[in-house]
Parts: sequence; C-alpha cells; structure tokens
Amino acid sequence: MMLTLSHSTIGNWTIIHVAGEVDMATGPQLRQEIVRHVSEGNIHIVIDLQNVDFIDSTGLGILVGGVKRARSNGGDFRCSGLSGSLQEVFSLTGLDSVLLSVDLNQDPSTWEPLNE
Amino acid sequence: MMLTLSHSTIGNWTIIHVAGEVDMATGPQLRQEIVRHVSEGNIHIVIDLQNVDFIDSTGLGILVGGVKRARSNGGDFRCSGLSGSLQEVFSLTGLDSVLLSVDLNQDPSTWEPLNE
Amino acid sequence: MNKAITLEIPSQVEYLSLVRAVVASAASLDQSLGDQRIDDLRLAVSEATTNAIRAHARLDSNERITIRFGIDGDRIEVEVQDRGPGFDPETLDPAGPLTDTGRLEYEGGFGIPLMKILADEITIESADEGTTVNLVVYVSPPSEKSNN
Amino acid sequence: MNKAITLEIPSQVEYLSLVRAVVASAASLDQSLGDQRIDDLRLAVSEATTNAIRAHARLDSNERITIRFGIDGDRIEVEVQDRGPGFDPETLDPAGPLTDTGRLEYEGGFGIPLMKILADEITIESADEGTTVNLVVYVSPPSEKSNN
Ligand SMILES: Nc1ncnc2c1ncn2[C@@H]1O[C@H](COP(=O)(O)OP(=O)(O)O)[C@@H](O)[C@H]1O
Ligand SMILES: Nc1ncnc2c1ncn2[C@@H]1O[C@H](COP(=O)(O)OP(=O)(O)O)[C@@H](O)[C@H]1O
Repeated sequence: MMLTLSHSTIGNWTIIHVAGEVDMATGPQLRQEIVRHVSEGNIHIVIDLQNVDFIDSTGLGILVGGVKRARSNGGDFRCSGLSGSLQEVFSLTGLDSVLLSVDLNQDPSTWEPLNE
Repeated sequence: MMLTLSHSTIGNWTIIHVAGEVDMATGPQLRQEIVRHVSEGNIHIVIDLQNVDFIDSTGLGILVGGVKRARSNGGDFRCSGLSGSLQEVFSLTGLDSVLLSVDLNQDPSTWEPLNE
Repeated sequence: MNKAITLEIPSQVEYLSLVRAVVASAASLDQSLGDQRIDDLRLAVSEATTNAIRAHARLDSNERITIRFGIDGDRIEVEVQDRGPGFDPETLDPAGPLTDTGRLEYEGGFGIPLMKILADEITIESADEGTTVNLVVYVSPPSEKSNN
Repeated sequence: MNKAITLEIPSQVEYLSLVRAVVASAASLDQSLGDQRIDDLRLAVSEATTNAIRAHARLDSNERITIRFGIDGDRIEVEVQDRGPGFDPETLDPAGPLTDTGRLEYEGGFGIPLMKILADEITIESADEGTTVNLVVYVSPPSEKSNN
C-alpha cells in the first residue's frame, strides 16, 4: 500500500494531490511532503484528497500539523475533494472547524478567508 | 458475495450473462439457471463471462455440465467475454477444447461450428 | 458471541490495510449492513489496531496482534487484542476541541474518541498483560435498535 | 518459514471470498509479485480451502479451517489446514482430458490438478486427523528461480 503524491500550483497556492489510503503506514510520506513545501516557503497549501477514500487518526493528526505549520509561518492550509466518508470523519472530529474546504475549480480569490 | 444472472437472446441462442465470482458458494445458482434454460428447451446457450473475474474448479465443473446437458439434448453450449485470467484457467484445464468461445458482436452464423 | 473469524498479524503498520480489507470483506458477508456502517467499522478497527501496534512498539515486542470477528444476525463484533503495556482508559485526558489555543500543537488524540463515536458499543479491557478493545456495530439501523 | 498471518474461518462456503480477499491483500504487501501470480495464488488457495470445506462436510464437522501466510523476500507460502477425514493424494485417479468419451459426465476433478499447475511448489500432508496443503509461489520470475 503506497501513497502517491504530486503537486501543482494555482496562483500562490501549492496544491498537494494525494492518492491512496492515509494511515500510520503511509502518513509519514505525507507529513514529509508538507514539511518540505513549508520549508521551501510554500506556505499557502491545499491538500487535494479527491483520490483518498480512507484516512485514519494518524492522517488527521498530520493535517492538524499542516494547519499549524502553515499558519505559524504566516500562511494557510486548506483541503479539497472530500468524499462523503472523509467529510463525515472531518466533522466527527471537528477537523472541519480548522481545516476549511475549497473548490479547486473556483478562483482562490473567492475562497472563504480565514477569520483571525 | 452474490452472483448476478440475467439473460437475453440472439437468434435461437440464449445468452446467460453472469456477473460476480463463481465458486462453491455461488456456483449452485449458475447450475440452476443453466438447468432451467435447458429444461425449457433453450438448448443453444452462450455463457457470457465478461463480468466474471474469478471462477474456481466448481465453476469449471458447472460449465462442463452445461456442455454435456446442451449437447445431450441436441444443442450447443458456448462462452464469451473471457478475461485474461479466465482464459488462462480454461486453457490450463483443457476446458477450452470443449467449450468454444464466441464473439457476441458477430452474427451466430459466423461462429465456429461444432466438428462432430 | 461466537467469534467466527480469527486473524493474527505481525505488529507492523504494513498490515493495517490487510486488516481493513478483512473487515470490509467480513462485514459484506452480512448483506444488510450498509456501506456507511462498513466504513465506520473499518475505521474503528483500523484505529484499535494502530493503537495495538503502538503499544507493542513501546515494549519492543514482536508478539502478534489478534483480531476476532463475530457476525450474528443483528450485530457485528470485532475484538482487537494486544500484549502491550496496557493503560487506564478512564484517566485519558481528552485533548479538547481543535479551536482551543495550543490544541494544534498536538497531532494525536483522535483514535479513541473516533472509535467511541463510530461504534455502537465499545469496551476496553486493559491490564499489564495487554489490552482488548471490543467494538460492536448494529446491523439494523439505529432507529430499530433495541434499548441497548 | 515464519508464518506471518494466520486466518481461521468457519467451514462454510460463504467465507471463500474472504479468504481470496486476504490472499490478494497479503500478496500485494510484496510489491514485486505481479498481478498474474497473485491471481494464480488466489485461485490455488481458494481450491485448497474448498477441498477443506468439503472434507469437513463429509464428517459433519464444525471445526474451523486454518490458513497461514508466510511472506519472505522471494517466496509466498500459504498453508491450508483442515481436520477432515484425510485422503491419499498418491492414489488419486486423474480424470483424463475433457475430450475423452464420457469425461463430460463428471463435473469434478479440477481442484488438485489446478493447484499443481498454479503453484511453484505444492506439498499435501494427509492423515486421519486431517490434511494440510502447502502452496508456494516464487516472487521472482521463473527464469530467476533457483534449481529445485
Ligand atoms: N492498546 C493500547 N495499549 C496501550 N495504550 C493505549 C492503547 N490504546 C490507547 N492507548 C493510550 O491511550 C492514548 C490515547 O489514544 P488515542 O485516542 O488513540 O490517541 P493517540 O494514539 O493519538 O494518542 C494513547 O496515547 C495511549 O497512551
Ligand atoms: N483436504 C482434503 N481432505 C480430504 N480429501 C481431499 C482433500 N482434498 C482433496 N481430497 C480428495 O481428492 C479428490 C480430488 O480433489 P480435486 O482434484 O480437488 O477434485 P474434486 O474436489 O472436484 O473431486 C476429492 O474428490 C477428495 O476425495
């Protein structure tokens, strides 16, 4: 079981595309990718989860870490492409309150701003 | 695990469409369907295996039984839509020597005749 | 309850996906369990197995993890057993909502809360010899549930 | 060989698809085993399990069937163990080619021949207490096989 990672850019946003199952086996790969982007100064990140149909608590923790890393560097961290079952897990854990969803087909200027 | 069975006709041929995995659990359903058609006088049968990606020895035995039932009633019994892995099993067991494949997109008059 | 299927795996994260495949496959034997509930059970069992693997890692243990599945008419029961150091589930400090100041510093703490929400029943038995988590999902929809 | 995964199932045909799902999942842990070989192993193990279920049925036995998976670098080994009446694999009468007169009368006899063709190694140990079928598939392509 492998995670497939790739990335693209929209304006000043880096989109990290994830495919596979995110769990304790594959999570470290994802964390590493996020850390790398932030350390390279790409602090506006969207995690595209369209091709992820399973994420466990380890994966949720890595996304929490992503939010923290991006924000503490003055950036932002969003997600997109949540399936029904991911949406359920995000709302059950309250992750949806700090990790806002965006629509990659819409221009970033229309994305809901952070209210801080 | 269920088998889904349906049927259609082309000329005087009855096509039995099978979807699922054919094994000792689901095989009896398929045998019953074949027996029913033969007993209703539909003795020219094609088993369409396009949506079958697994068949075990029980399933092969049922197809052998189909060949026997159809022929002993003066009819014929063919198959179609074999995937690579089914083709392998048919050839390893020699089933392909008595159960000829047909192309359902071709007219039945063009199908290879039984040489008996 | 008759534990119909038993699965033993090495205490390694690579086997998590196999455990999930077995949950999905076992749960689908019961035609009446919807996909949503199978997903819930799959995640809950995955969480319990992850914690079991972590528990063994803390002891540097090579023991295997045992997972038992029981299916009967109206409930599916899964038991995840480890031989780790054990813990006291009563004294767990919930990490608090993610919107709390500083909560984002901590990436863990989602496992047991998720299992509690996803399963219809959960019991955790833990002692020095190890921990057994028992997860139950009802096959009939919650509205038809008998009173506990 | 270290038997990494152990699976015990009730002796019921409904569980055959679960056994196959576990074979596919376990075999895919080894990135180097191709889909074709996974299919071969899946069918061989399914056949051995089918025979085990039939053997238990002959004794009206409720005992479970044990399947052990061992994966190491260059081979995958699967063992299917039943507590059926046993048989003598040496004295099996091959049914002969399907083109033989009268062969179509007999729907059985494909299981063991298929296992022998599909697996790279097979051993059958059978006694009054039951039968154990051991199937091995090499991970490296046949051309790289060691002499054996
Ligand atoms: N099987 C177990 N054996 C020992 N300790 C456990 C086990 N399961 C959970 N725990 C303890 O409970 C804590 C909370 O678990 P959990 O809610 O899954 O979050 P996390 O694993 O991210 O800390 C763990 O940190 C661990 O100390
Ligand atoms: N596990 C087993 N226990 C007892 N007998 C077995 C077992 N496996 C195979 N056999 C015997 O070997 C025979 C041949 O098996 P097989 O080639 O799989 O074909 P089939 O099961 O269709 O007869 C069976 O009919 C059975 O008598």
